[in-house]
Amino acid sequence: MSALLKKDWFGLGLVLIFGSILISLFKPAFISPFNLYVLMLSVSLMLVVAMSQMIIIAIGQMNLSVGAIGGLVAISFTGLMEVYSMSILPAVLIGLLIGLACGFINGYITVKTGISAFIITLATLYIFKGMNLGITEAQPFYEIPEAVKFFGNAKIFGPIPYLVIIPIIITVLMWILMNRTSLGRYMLAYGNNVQSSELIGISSTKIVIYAHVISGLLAAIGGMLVVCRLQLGTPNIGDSWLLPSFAAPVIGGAILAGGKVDVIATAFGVILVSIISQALVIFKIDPFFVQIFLGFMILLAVFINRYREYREERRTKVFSDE
Amino acid sequence: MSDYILELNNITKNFPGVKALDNANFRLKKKSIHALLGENGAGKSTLIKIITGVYNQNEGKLFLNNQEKSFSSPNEAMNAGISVVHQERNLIRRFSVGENLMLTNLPKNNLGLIDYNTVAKESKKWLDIMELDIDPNTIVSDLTVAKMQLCEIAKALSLESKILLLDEPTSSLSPQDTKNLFALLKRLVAEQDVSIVFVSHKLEEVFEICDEVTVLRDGKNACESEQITNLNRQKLVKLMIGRDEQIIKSKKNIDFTDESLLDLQSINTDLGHKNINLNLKKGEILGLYGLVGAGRTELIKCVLGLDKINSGQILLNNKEIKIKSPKDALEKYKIGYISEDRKKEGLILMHDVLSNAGITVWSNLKKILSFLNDSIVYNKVDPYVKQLEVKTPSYQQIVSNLSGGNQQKISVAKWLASGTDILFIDEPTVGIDIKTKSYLHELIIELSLKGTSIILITSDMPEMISLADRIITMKDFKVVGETINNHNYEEMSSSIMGNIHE
Amino acid sequence: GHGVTKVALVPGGPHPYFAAWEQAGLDAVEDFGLGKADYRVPAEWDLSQQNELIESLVGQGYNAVLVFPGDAVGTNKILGELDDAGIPTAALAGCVEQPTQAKFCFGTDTGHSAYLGTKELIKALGGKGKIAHFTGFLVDPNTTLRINAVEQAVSEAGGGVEIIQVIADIDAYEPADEKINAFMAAQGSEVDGIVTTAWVPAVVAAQALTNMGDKRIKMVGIDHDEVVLKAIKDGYVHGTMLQNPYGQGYIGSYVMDKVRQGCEFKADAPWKSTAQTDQFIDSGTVFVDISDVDTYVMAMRGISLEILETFDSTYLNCPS
Amino acid sequence: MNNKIPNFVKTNQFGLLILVIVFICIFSFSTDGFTSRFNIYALSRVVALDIMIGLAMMVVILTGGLNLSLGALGVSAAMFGGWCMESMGIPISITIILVLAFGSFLGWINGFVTVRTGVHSFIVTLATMSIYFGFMTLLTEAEAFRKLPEAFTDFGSLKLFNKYISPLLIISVLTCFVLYYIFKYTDIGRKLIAAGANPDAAELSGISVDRMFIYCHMLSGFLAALAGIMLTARIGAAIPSMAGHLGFDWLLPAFLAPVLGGTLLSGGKVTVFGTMLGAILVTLINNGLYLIDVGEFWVRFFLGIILLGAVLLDRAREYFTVKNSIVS
Ligand SMILES: Nc1ncnc2c1ncn2[C@@H]1O[C@H](COP(=O)(O)OP(=O)(O)OP(=O)(O)O)[C@@H](O)[C@H]1O
Ligand SMILES: Nc1ncnc2c1ncn2[C@@H]1O[C@H](COP(=O)(O)OP(=O)(O)OP(=O)(O)O)[C@@H](O)[C@H]1O
Ligand SMILES: [Mg+2]
Ligand SMILES: [Mg+2]
Repeated sequence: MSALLKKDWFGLGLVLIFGSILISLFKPAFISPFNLYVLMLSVSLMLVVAMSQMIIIAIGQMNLSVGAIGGLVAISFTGLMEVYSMSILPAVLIGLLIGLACGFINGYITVKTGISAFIITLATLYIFKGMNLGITEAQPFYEIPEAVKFFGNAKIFGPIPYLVIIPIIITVLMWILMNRTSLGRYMLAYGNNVQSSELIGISSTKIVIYAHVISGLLAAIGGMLVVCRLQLGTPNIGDSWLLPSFAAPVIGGAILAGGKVDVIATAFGVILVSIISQALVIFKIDPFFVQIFLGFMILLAVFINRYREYREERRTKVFSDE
Repeated sequence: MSDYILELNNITKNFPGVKALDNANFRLKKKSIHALLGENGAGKSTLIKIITGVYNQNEGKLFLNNQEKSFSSPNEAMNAGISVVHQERNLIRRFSVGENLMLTNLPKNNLGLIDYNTVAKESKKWLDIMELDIDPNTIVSDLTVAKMQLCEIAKALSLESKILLLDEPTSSLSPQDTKNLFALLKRLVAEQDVSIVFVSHKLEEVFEICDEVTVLRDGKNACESEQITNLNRQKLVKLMIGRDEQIIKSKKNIDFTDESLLDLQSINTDLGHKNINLNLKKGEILGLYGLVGAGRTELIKCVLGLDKINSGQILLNNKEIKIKSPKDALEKYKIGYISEDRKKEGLILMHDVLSNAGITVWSNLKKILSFLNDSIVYNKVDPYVKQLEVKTPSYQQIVSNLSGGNQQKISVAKWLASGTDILFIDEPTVGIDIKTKSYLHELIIELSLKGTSIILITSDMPEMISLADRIITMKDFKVVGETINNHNYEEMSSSIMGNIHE
Repeated sequence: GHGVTKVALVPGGPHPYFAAWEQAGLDAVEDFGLGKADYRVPAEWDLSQQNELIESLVGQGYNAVLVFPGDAVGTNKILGELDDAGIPTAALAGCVEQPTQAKFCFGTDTGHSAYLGTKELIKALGGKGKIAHFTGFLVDPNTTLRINAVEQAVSEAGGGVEIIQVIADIDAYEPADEKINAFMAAQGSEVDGIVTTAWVPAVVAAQALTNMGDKRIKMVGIDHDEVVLKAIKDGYVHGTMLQNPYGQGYIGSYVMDKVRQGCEFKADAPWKSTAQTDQFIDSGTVFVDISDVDTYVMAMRGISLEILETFDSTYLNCPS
Repeated sequence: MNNKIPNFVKTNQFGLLILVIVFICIFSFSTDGFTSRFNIYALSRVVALDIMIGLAMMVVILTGGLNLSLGALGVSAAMFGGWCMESMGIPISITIILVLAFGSFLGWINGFVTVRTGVHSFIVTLATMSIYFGFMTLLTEAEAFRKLPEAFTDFGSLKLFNKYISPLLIISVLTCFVLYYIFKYTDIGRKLIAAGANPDAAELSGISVDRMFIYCHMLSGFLAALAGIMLTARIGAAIPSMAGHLGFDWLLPAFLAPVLGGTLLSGGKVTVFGTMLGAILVTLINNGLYLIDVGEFWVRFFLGIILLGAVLLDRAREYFTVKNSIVS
């Protein structure tokens, strides 16, 4: 029991359960199958995005270009299918390849120059988003194959959408990666203390590049999932990812300075954020109040989860010294 | 063919602004314990880092078993059978002890996933060899500094290498831990043909376990592979500092019937201190002895307002005071604290020497509109920096580029400059070479002669006995004894240890 | 004696609505013999970016600017400066608020369009029911105009219609998707009609209704995104309020050339008045539903030609 | 010691200065409009604002934190100013003081919550961004204040130095000098830097770190409010959307300027003039790209490429100066 109490996700889990019960007492529609379906969809999409950022937080860096990569892949994916009439599978593969390449560029430049990833990804954010706009000239692609649309909308059974399959697999794989593989452990070690892990013999090059490549791949998957969901490839996909991508891991107890992330707690963080924004709609909050509520909720959520590690967090910085 | 397992010839290593090693030679015999000595900044750690592939030398060659090698990463050195305990702590603080020990070679199950049961089992083995009673699942950040150090050594042993490099492994160990460690090292050499390089500033230790000695001075060899039997303490010191060791001046006498300056009365704290009573008299050096983990640092931090005092009083000149923060302590009550953890709490490593040395005096020096410039600060701190013989290319040098000992000097210098009435000095000579150490000792005495009252925390018994006027012993967050120091080592040490083991 | 006219058509940022301006500009060059009529897009939806672009366009020698105001008030300052520098400007597609030095506003009366759309919705609902309104960024003054216009139309319906929810700040696809679907989940069974007054919410709501296969809820959208048009054809969306971006670009470029040749607006020109300006020319906004969704392009072209044919005689006094 | 290279040459500012000069040359030769009076005047106004926004972010980065609420805060302060002048009829000078105080107060909230709760400033300001912006929209109902005193709006379009330079730029440059003075030549400035670099060590050296962090956030609020006033003067009205939704439009320039300027993201180092040069560089490139006519849809792409090039070049410069200072 006490081991359970120590887990990052425990407090969040409680908040989620009690919050959901409370909401459904007031608004029974909250647990209607359709609402659960909608909730699962929004969680699925954000989950992938949050994981994409989380792995970079793990190594103590930031990836500002997650949204730009997601957007670039989304329009490439749909563009290939619409303009070049490519079939789905090769388009998906090329999409993944683009994500991988973007991630590799981020990681390679970061580790080879020693410049903060924040700066590098700020620059590549412009580059990737610029390519996106240059290619599309702000025009969406509409020709999405039926199979893709189906995947984005159909339900497996009950309220469970097909779309959750991939995010669930990703979450499980991420958990294994961060908790049961050397690569994941080395990433965390690196995030904890760069100098020490280098002295131990952990290769920075490998760790940083792998983390960014995985981040790029996840962002790519996120972009393509959004295409399935929206059933069109608009150049704006990814524009709104940045803040939620940080909010979920951080609400889940991640320390921005690196070395501490929790996959399950991050997932719970995503669910919490989704429930909050849904609750704002369900309770018909006056649009002029929505922003204010959202702000206080974020603060409250973090505060509840953070209270017990108040001391450790007190003065940790976003960026570790190098 | 030579019987050297490791040989370094004419190694030169340049850092921006510093020549850390200058044609240095080093030879390690099989099955020997080889002391690598030198003042702070002599280049010892640099040499170790070249051997382990952390740095590449600018010139010179490295031979391992008579084969020329050059390691471009720590991994390569490790695979070639060299393990190391660096001067800096290198544990991953949020990982468990077991995982840290096994980190370079985490055991996997048949699915290729890490098997944490084996991790715990395997690491337990090494903890047992070190006679360390730690659960492998403990998170490192929950350990005391001493335990961390021992875990580092266990980690190095777990690689079962033939060459073991230990850079100041005993700096935060208690005498008992050190004794255990030495027994283990001797066993390793005798039974498993391990060769060891041992860096330390404690010469007693060197004479206790080492066979050969290499001394570096300013990056050059002052002597190379000298037999320990050919040396004595005086000779060794002369090799290291280029002149004879100075004997500490004798100490004045304190009138213990005087009123006390600072009085702690029945202090209980959040951290678990029980009913602490202490008094410090004017001009006195009050020693606070205890094994590592006795709660001395924590007591001082509570006094400085960093942690909560639940009950009890602090009196200054018989008036009750409430210290809210170190700022309060410094500015209102003229109390200062020299931290034991210079990297985390003592210095701002990324800033230059001048701003580190001047940080405590800015408030006093500021002119109208809070104006302050470098030369004002320089004039104030220069005498102290000079006095401590800080070895730095300039006042603009970034502190993290100084050697450990020189860093320590800076963290002392800034409190000298601040001119406080009461100074808490916590482990001032950990990792400090003997020359500087004796300077520091002199300085502490001089300060007290000039009227500064000092509470000195040290785990170094000889240091305690030569400096303190009165020694208070702490154990488990309680005061367990008080002795007036008569500067007789045998008597005092047995009386103190008696207090502890009562 | 004013040299060739080089018009810049500057939208508020990258957005598919304005895409028709590019061809419109090229056609205007061809048809009216302008020097240039280029479609120049700010890199981001950002008032300062737009200002920077416009300032740099002057450097590049453009001498007439048609702009979708990045802000109905904030854009005035730069338009004033351009005018002072002898460069005529006009607001296109959306208006700037008076007082302004823009020559006129040629576009859609956003408030009025929202009003008409709501009227159409109320008509489709048979004069009673519960409706929801999805719209764009709250800080865009147009959003307030639209919210008020929808309320006005509802209040004129005589009590049978009620607005049960307004969702704003959803100008990006993903938040829009999340919020609109959450709304459908919570109120889908209660709501009878939806009016959307911004591009993105219209697309997302149309998509949501299509996905749900719901033909009970009546929706009136805005603009001509393919998703919306398809949903109208398929019967999931009742209709949409079309605007006339091509006509805006084409006629706008023509008028700028005239202005540069010294034409003055007639004192008694039949300007329309909107909440923002009283020098407004309606570029045409029409409601299309399943009956005319296939032929809407013809309809818009008709409106454009009609405006163009009578423009000189209605609005301008030109030196002979 | 090798002292052949003067110290200034080794700094990041020098690298930036070179880049700025290079780009000025490139754009002057390759485009017609770049050196026109209109363009230079326009540039001076944009730069003025970007410098101020960059400085506002820089002083929080100094603490190792971030201020995401910068734009929301600036707009809220500007709207407050609009309300003072238009609805309350408060004179301009008093309004400006009130606005700056108001900005500092919002900054104080950021700092106070960060310090007292121990929640990271990234999250705190993420939340206050929503809260400030939400209250601002709620209270103003998204209505702009556009009947501002003429003396005030005229100032925004005033042209100095033969009509080349906006007075706004002068304000920004003056602010740079004041900040430089504070950080370099005052006790308090040094303490701010020390607290940012190593809070634990600073605290134990008798610096009240919490107070310093709150000061940094207040200074950030002050500067953001100043930027808000400047923008109001420039566009002649206080508009809720003048920094975009949630004030987002300010965030990129806010990061770019200090980051290019060499401010350390982990805190403890400020480069006031670096931030200034960073802002100048970004504005120049943006402007130049529009002038060169690379096709607007590609502007961002090239901006990204040039930014990347600039930081890489700077890294190369650093590498060579370090290499040159090695004793041999
Ligand atoms: N990374 C570095 N950059 C610049 N200078 C360095 C660096 N590392 C060490 N030095 C310099 O090299 C010299 C040798 O340092 P080193 O750490 O090897 O000394 P040491 O003998 O281990 O001293 P100590 O006993 O204090 O640990 C010192 O002058 C130090 O300032
Ligand atoms: N981060 C921490 N978490 C848990 N316990 C801690 C932590 N830091 C210190 N302690 C505990 O506080 C006690 C005192 O610590 P510390 O080793 O600093 O004592 P000390 O008497 O000051 O010894 P010394 O000064 O010789 O290091 C130790 O028992 C240690 O376990
Ligand atoms: Mg050393
Ligand atoms: Mg201690």
